[in-house]
Amino acid sequence: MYDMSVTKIVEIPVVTTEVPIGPQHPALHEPVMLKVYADGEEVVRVDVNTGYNHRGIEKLCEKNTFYRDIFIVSRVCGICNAVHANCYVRALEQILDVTPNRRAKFLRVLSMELERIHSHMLINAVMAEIVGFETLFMQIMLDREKVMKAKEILTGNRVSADFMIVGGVRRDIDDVKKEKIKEILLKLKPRVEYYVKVFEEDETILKRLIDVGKINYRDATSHSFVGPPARASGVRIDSRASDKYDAYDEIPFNVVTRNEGDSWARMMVRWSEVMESIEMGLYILSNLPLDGNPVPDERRLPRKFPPGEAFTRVEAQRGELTYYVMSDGKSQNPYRVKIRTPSFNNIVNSAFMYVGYSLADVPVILTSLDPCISCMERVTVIDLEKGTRERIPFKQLSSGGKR
Amino acid sequence: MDATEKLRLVEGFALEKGVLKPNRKLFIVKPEDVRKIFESLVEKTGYEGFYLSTITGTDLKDENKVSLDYYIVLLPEEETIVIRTYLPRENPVVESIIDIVPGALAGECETYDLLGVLFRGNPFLKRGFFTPTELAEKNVYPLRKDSGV
Amino acid sequence: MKRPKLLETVLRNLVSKPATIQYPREKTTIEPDFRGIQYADLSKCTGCSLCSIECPADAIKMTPIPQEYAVPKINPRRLYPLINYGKCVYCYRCVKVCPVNAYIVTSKYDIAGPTRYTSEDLSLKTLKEVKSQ
Amino acid sequence: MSQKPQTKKVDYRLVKYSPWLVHFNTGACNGCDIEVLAALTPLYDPERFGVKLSPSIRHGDILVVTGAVTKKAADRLKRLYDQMPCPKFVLAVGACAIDGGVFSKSYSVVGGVDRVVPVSAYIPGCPPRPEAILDGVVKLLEAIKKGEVESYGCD
Repeated sequence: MYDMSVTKIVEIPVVTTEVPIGPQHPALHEPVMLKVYADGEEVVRVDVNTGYNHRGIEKLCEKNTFYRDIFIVSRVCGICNAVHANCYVRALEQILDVTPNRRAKFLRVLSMELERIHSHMLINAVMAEIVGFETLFMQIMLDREKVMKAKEILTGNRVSADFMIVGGVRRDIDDVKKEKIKEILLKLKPRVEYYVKVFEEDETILKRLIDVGKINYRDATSHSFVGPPARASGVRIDSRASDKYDAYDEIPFNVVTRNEGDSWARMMVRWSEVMESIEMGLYILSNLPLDGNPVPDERRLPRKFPPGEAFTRVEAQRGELTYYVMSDGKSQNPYRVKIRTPSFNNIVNSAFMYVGYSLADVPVILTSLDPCISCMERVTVIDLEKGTRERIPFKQLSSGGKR
Repeated sequence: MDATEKLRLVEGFALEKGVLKPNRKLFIVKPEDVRKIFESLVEKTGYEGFYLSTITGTDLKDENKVSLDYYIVLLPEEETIVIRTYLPRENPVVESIIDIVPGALAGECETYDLLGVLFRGNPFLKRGFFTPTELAEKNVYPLRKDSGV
Repeated sequence: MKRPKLLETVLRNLVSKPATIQYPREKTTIEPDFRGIQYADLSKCTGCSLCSIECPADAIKMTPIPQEYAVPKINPRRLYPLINYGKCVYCYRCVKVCPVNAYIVTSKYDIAGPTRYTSEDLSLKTLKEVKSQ
Repeated sequence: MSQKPQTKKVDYRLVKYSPWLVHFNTGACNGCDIEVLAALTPLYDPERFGVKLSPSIRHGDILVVTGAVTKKAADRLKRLYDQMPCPKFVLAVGACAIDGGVFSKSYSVVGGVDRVVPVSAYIPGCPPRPEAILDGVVKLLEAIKKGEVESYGCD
């Protein structure tokens, strides 16, 4: 047996076991590789190895025209494609000084909220699968198909919405479609209430999630956590409430926060947000303004972009998503597009969270952060390995800097 | 400490002020002041008072400069401010803030690998982890305008 | 904690019809305006190649129309957009930017197969074939 | 090669009744991944055809590849393909896996899957509907039954 005190030091004890998880792994549908170093069952260090999904999107955006980029940035991430497109399109609108009409703004919010519902349901289903509750996974996925149907009615495709365009949206909805979406949302509501009850009461879930992967307020802000992981730790950040972009200034909603800071709280924040989103969707459908055509003619969009820059934020499902777009006024292509996705902050900076929990908790903690590798990896390096050789950073990082 | 005080604190370092669309306050500072700003922010407001949203580097080839933007969100008001600094294009070096703000890890690593801005004091910087190996071996930074990729 | 009402659930599931769609035998209902494959109506197309320029995936190649087809006068260069459905991302940018609304949209999606599928047949069918000499 | 040449007919009969899928993401945007996942859920239920998601590449018969093949993932894909038992078939799902889609011009993307491994069937779409994925699987199974597709790299 080894000396137990060894684990207290940052340096990896010789007896640790290295357990690689991924990149091809049945539980993770995305190519990420976690190198977990365990001392017995206890995790002493985690390296997040990525790079399998880097597609060089920022450079690709510089090489394509402003309008072609709308469809390229939609494909940064399939799950949050509407918010990506919305954020980029709003940056272009800031540069061009174009404002869409109110109906277009409401429809944009509707498409983004539908996306939030399906994304949160997906990650909750995956969480159910990971804790070993396969039936719940199948149930949630079955109900999620309803949302996908609503998305299909609204945008014309189940996943890739391609719904945003400069100055409005790309297709309008009529009364028949409105009623159909409303019906779906009303059907969904009791199901979500049921799942909330399951997550609140089921012993399997409570035992696996409560007190696992705790982060406190201070760590959440110093490590730049955004979205549900931050809100579950009591940090009230929500760009929908602070930036009030699109129609969020007119649609009533609450920012959900919890104070527990563990994996369970993160999942519950997501469920509460699903409920909020359903309410918002119903509000939008019954209060849809009638101020003209929300669909601009794509043949008559401005061709010339003045020089300028814009920095837009949007509350994606996983947190704050930011775009920085710069136009030099000379060419048809943007000079610089910088994308910072929420998973980038949440996953890259998360390595400190796993330490001290058992090996079986690693997938739970990772899932509770809602990893979106394709988002994160358009431009990412994470390398904690080098640091440990120099014996500095891990503890230092986790303690929140020098103090 | 309310938002106006925090803003005044950052303003003390500013050479120039501006506005980035939509309504983000922009402060242009000297490269050596970036670290001081974060030090004083942490000292005055604590980690609870702000978070670093992102770091953006832009290669300004015509002006022979690299601009580096730090986007900070002040809490609890959630106001985004921008701290911008200009570095020489040949040898862009700036002090790392990773030991004060751990959340800078992601942004600094990314900016180094793609644009070649060196953050002095960051032990995690590494080439070729994320860019394809052959680019890293040729010492090409993909986001440079003359990288030719 | 209250015990879940198991019996009720079991009975309900016994009488309700199964959730599964018997897909290949029984077609699912899809929206009529689902973004399926699209192709150019060559009686309207002017061969301006705007769709090919705007396509984000570069899936559209302007291709000469074969000699045995009669081409309307509006298309002097005898070019038509050949869409590679393998590469197409179905964003309908081409449909929306076309100055003469030449695109025909469908909701067809089941085009999987061992080879790549293009719009060649569909587009050329919109033209009359002239008996070649 | 040291491997003994196998008779193809016997192999194909083994596969055609219950093929096991292995899903590999070579750099997709998640869009195709969630549709592959959705295709395996109760609403579509591919187990009716004996199709099952296999836990390991060593048990798989059909490799389902989603996403533009990045330079880093290309090596992994080749390695996974070599590890699969014979006979093996590859399904390319989505525009990115077939031809690179919108990413085909990027500096870190190789292009379609067929630049790295031979592909038996293509499923176009961005992302393809779950029905389209099932349709592709069923068409591939029929082609295997008729002996129209060949398993590469097994001689």
